[in-house]
Amino acid sequence: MADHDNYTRTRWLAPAFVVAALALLPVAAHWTGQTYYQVIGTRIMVFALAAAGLNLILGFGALVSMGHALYLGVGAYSVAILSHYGVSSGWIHLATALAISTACAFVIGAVCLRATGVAFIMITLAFAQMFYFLAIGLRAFGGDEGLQISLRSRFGPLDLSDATTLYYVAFAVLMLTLVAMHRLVHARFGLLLRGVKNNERRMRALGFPVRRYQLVAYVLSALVCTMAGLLLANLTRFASPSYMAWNVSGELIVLVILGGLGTVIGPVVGAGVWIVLEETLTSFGLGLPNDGDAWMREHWLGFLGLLIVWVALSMRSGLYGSLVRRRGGTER
Amino acid sequence: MKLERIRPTVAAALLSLCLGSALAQAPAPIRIGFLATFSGALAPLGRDQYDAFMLAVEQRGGRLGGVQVQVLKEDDQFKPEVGTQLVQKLIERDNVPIITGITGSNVLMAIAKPIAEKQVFLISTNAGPSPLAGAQCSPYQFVASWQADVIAEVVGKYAADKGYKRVALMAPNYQGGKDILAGFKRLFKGEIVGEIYTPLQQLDFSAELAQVTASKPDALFAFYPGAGGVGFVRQYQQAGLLKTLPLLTTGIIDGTTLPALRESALGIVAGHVWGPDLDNTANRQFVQAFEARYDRIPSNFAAQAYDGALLLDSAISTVKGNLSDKIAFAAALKSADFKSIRGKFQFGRNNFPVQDLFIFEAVKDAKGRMTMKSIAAPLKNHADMYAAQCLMK
Amino acid sequence: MSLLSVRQLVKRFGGVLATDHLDLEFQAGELHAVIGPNGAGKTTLINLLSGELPSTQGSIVFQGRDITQLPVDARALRGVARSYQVTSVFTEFTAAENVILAVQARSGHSFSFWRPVLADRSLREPALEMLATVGLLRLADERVCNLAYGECRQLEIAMTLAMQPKVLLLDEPMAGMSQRESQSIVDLLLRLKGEYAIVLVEHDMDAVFALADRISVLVYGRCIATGSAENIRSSSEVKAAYLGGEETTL
Amino acid sequence: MTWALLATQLLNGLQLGVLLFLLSAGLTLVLGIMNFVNLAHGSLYMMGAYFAAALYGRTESFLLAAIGALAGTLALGATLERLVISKLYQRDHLDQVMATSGLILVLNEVVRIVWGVSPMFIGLPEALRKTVTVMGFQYPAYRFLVIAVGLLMGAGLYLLIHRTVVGMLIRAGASNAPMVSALGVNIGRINALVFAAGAGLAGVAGAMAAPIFSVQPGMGESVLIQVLVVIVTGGVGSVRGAFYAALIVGVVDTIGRVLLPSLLGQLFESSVAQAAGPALGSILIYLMMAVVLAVRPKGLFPVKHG
Repeated sequence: MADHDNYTRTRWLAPAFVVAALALLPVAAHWTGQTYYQVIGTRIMVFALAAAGLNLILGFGALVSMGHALYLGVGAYSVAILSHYGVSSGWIHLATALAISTACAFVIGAVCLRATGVAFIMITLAFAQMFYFLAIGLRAFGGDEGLQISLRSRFGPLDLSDATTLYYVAFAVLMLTLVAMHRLVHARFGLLLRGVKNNERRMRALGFPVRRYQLVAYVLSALVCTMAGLLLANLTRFASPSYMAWNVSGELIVLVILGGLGTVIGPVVGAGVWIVLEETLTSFGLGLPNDGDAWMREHWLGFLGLLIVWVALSMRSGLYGSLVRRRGGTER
Repeated sequence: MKLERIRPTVAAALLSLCLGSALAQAPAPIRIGFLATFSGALAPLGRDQYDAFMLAVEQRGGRLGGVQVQVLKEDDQFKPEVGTQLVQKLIERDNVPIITGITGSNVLMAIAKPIAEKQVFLISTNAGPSPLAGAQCSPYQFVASWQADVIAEVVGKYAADKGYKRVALMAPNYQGGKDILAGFKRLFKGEIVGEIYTPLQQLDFSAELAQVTASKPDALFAFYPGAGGVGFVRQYQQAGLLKTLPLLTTGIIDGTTLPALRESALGIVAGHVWGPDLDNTANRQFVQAFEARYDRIPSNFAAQAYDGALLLDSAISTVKGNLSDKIAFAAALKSADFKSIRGKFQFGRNNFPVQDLFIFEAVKDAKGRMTMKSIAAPLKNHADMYAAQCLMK
Repeated sequence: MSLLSVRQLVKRFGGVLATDHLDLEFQAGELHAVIGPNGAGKTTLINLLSGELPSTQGSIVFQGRDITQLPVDARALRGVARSYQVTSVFTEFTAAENVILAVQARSGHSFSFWRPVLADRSLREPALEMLATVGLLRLADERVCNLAYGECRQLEIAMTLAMQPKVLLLDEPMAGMSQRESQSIVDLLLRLKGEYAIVLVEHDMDAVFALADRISVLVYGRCIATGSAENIRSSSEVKAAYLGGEETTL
Repeated sequence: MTWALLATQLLNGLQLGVLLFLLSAGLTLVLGIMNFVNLAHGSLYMMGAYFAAALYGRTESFLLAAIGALAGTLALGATLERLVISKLYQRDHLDQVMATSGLILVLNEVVRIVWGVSPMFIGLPEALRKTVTVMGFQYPAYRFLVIAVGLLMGAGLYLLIHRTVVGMLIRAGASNAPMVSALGVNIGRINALVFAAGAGLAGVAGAMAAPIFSVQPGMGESVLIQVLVVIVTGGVGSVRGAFYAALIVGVVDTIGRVLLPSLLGQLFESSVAQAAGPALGSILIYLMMAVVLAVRPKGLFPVKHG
């Protein structure tokens, strides 16, 4: 929990560094002619956005949703299906996506919030699975093979089919979300959420209709994930049921924890480290003896797994969390 | 508290690691992106494709068409979005002129367009979905394996020749499955007594098998690639159908699954473009070399990839290693001037092969290993039916 | 008529009758102590009144309105506020934030996503006021996890007060306190007396007899006597009941 | 749809059900007692299958293979509990989800490294390779064995849990863990025992499934989801609940898969049915679970806490 009053120095330095790095990445990429790294950057920010959305209920609200990939999918498919019918207006894409996921999130959230603890994890998972199989069933829209996106979202002059435009749009959206997140956490709503996480029984006794607020939080986080989905679709020019697979939901959780649960900037760090690791491990080259590199590349997922386990065991507050951890109190 | 101190350093280390990889840039002759599925249920396919391709390269001392090649291996994990991501990487970071491999048609469908737009040559050595054979054909994309329908058509023809009257069909419920069953029905004239599509992730088919046998067919035609196939055959055997109901297949019995099936596959019939016993010198040498190198019988996936390598070898040598003239290189590829291990091989107007198709039976070889024995060749110089829709000259 | 009344209230846990057809009246501005041996169902009564336990039978009427079916939060907003026997505060927040939450709950909606709470005078000022009332102002920005036990108890009362309740349900506010600490609570309650109706469950008999306008004695979920400090002190029935029970400073 | 066909489906459902039960029994206790979310349970099932297949390769005996799978997964379970799991009991679910999903990746990779990517073969004794004819319809002998073993193990578990001291402690642990440790019982040892036992059961399930499905990396993941559905539907921590839920899920899944398409086929023209049927079929169990949880958030057979 980022305390309003006493920020340690690192608390300002780390975010500042992250933001600066992201802002300058395309420049560096074009300068070195390595435009591919701009793609990686976009990917990082898209997943950072999704993780940030999840973090709202996971980190601050203590609701473990194992099904948020579902909203990634809603976002992606809204773009894919609309452009399948020749609609390229980003505004329409956005409006549809948000409308649909609001509706879904309200219903699903209302049902899920009846359950608590493990049951909540499972029922969110169940809903995600339903939509996953639904997407596979959508033969008209590619079924399991997914749907290619011919027309990408165009917001007036901003055409997301241009990589750099897409990058900076993603950057802007992410930054706005993070600022909003930061404000929200310290506003009434945020205080309430954190209160529920800290001591739900007391919150009720104080007179808060807890569930209602949790539902709103759930919907908000779903909407952020939907935005991410929309950007993801524009990045990969593709919508696939695998966006909604249960292990994607799991991955999102990992991103949040990896970066630092309940810290505003944490998800960005998590996503960055995760995707960069993916890149590093899959194109591993330290010139290890007798083809060790190839072996590493072959089994990179295993190493990723080991790292995850290690982080889970040794870093209670994730990478960023441990960087800025204050003596004494924890980051949560 | 020791952890306290190392945590930041670890975090820093991770970041520096990737920066390192960013700078890693070796100068290379001809770079070839090899994108295939190396993890998950279809990993064996990708492995065979890669092994065979590399075998061809090794046999030529690391060269194709007399030019040094550097093969960049990438794992699409059978996920289209990962595929597109990796294609961007191969083209934008490693700027490869050629991308080959390609295991899944879902991946191919996702990456075909981005690759064609960048005018990079795409040679699929396995997937061959119908849209790319028809309206979406392109001078930059070649399929060295087969169009999905034909390996089903040949089985349909075989079933007709064999005089089966009533046949039941089973396939997983996705586009590939649909195409295959459609292909079978195209050349099979008899009656279809049942057409069952099982959910994609489903691994237990006993219920459907019971349903099928209830309709008393003369034979069953089934298509289950990868994981499903093994389970399907085991259950077919356990249901006691192996002896009573002839099983015609495609995409189930091949070099990658036979070791896991052993006796339970004996007598099963499969249609394909290639088998280890095809009688031509090129093939004999290939099978021998492959077994010597990897100590297993090559699968058709290996064979197709090997043909793909031979194709590149011939084309590159025709243009003397100069890929900058794309028209010339496309023409060189199209002429397909190489000794295919399938015997005859040429490209149709849609850059899909026109080739003979065979029927194989699963048998034990001299060493007691399971292998495929060709028993018929119902279709000669067969082209897929989508070529007509391709407007490319 | 009385502010809060309980009619034929029953609570069963499996076979056990924790509350046995209880009838009680709590008057406005009166400090009403509920005493009795352990397991008499005192805390159960508080939980039934606050709504954290659903009652098996009977009704609870508050300001002439039946609130038996209302959930905890709804009752709290109507003015039924409680404190817990085991301190229940937000350990990760500052003392101020704790009270602010209570004020916020009272001030209606919490759908404000932008304005920092601590910059919101309409929340901060009443909160600090309350902290002043219980004498914790100096610790306003201290994290609760760093507060002493007694201070946490006081904080909890501050939170309860911040809810601007009509009835205070205090479940052993002095439990586990030092002489000095509990004295400060007694003083506090003396000050609050009259402003609110207070239902006080307490084992410290000195405190009870010092504070209570009226006392009810629970035994095995039944109310065996209600009356002023004097008649309770003299009631033989109560003595009899307590002889079985443990702690007695009668 | 003939009667014989329906009967076959029911048996298939039952067989899937008992497999799911073997998997759920251990995990539901782990969830109930340690309140620990173990996503890697499916990987233990995979390991069981691999141990069995590997042993079969050496011994050509299915019985030995199954026993080996049990022993192997017991040992593996105990080790994992020691090295990783036990350190996470006190953490919140998030760390547990994270760590165990990491374990999934690791175990998959271990399998790939040790046994390669291709599916593995495991054979059956001659007697089990044929079918049995009961009441006019044929059914694979092996599946009868699976059902029998599953039910036997279920009965055994019931006795263990309801008739022994350990079982009493386990039940107590499931309903109120702190109370048990307050009784001076070494809860840690019970945890280790339960976890290892759960792993063992998963291993057996894996071995039983090996001849039916294909033994390969990642085979545990699809199963895991079904198992979680079973556990939550049945009520976390309740072995009895897991048993009934497993059978229900097994039957609903199987019957639904076959019935729905033909049912829809009669309602709409077949192309729609062909498309919607299977999709609906595969959603069915999740739908069921969602409904159950919406009505009874604690599952069908909730464990009484207190």
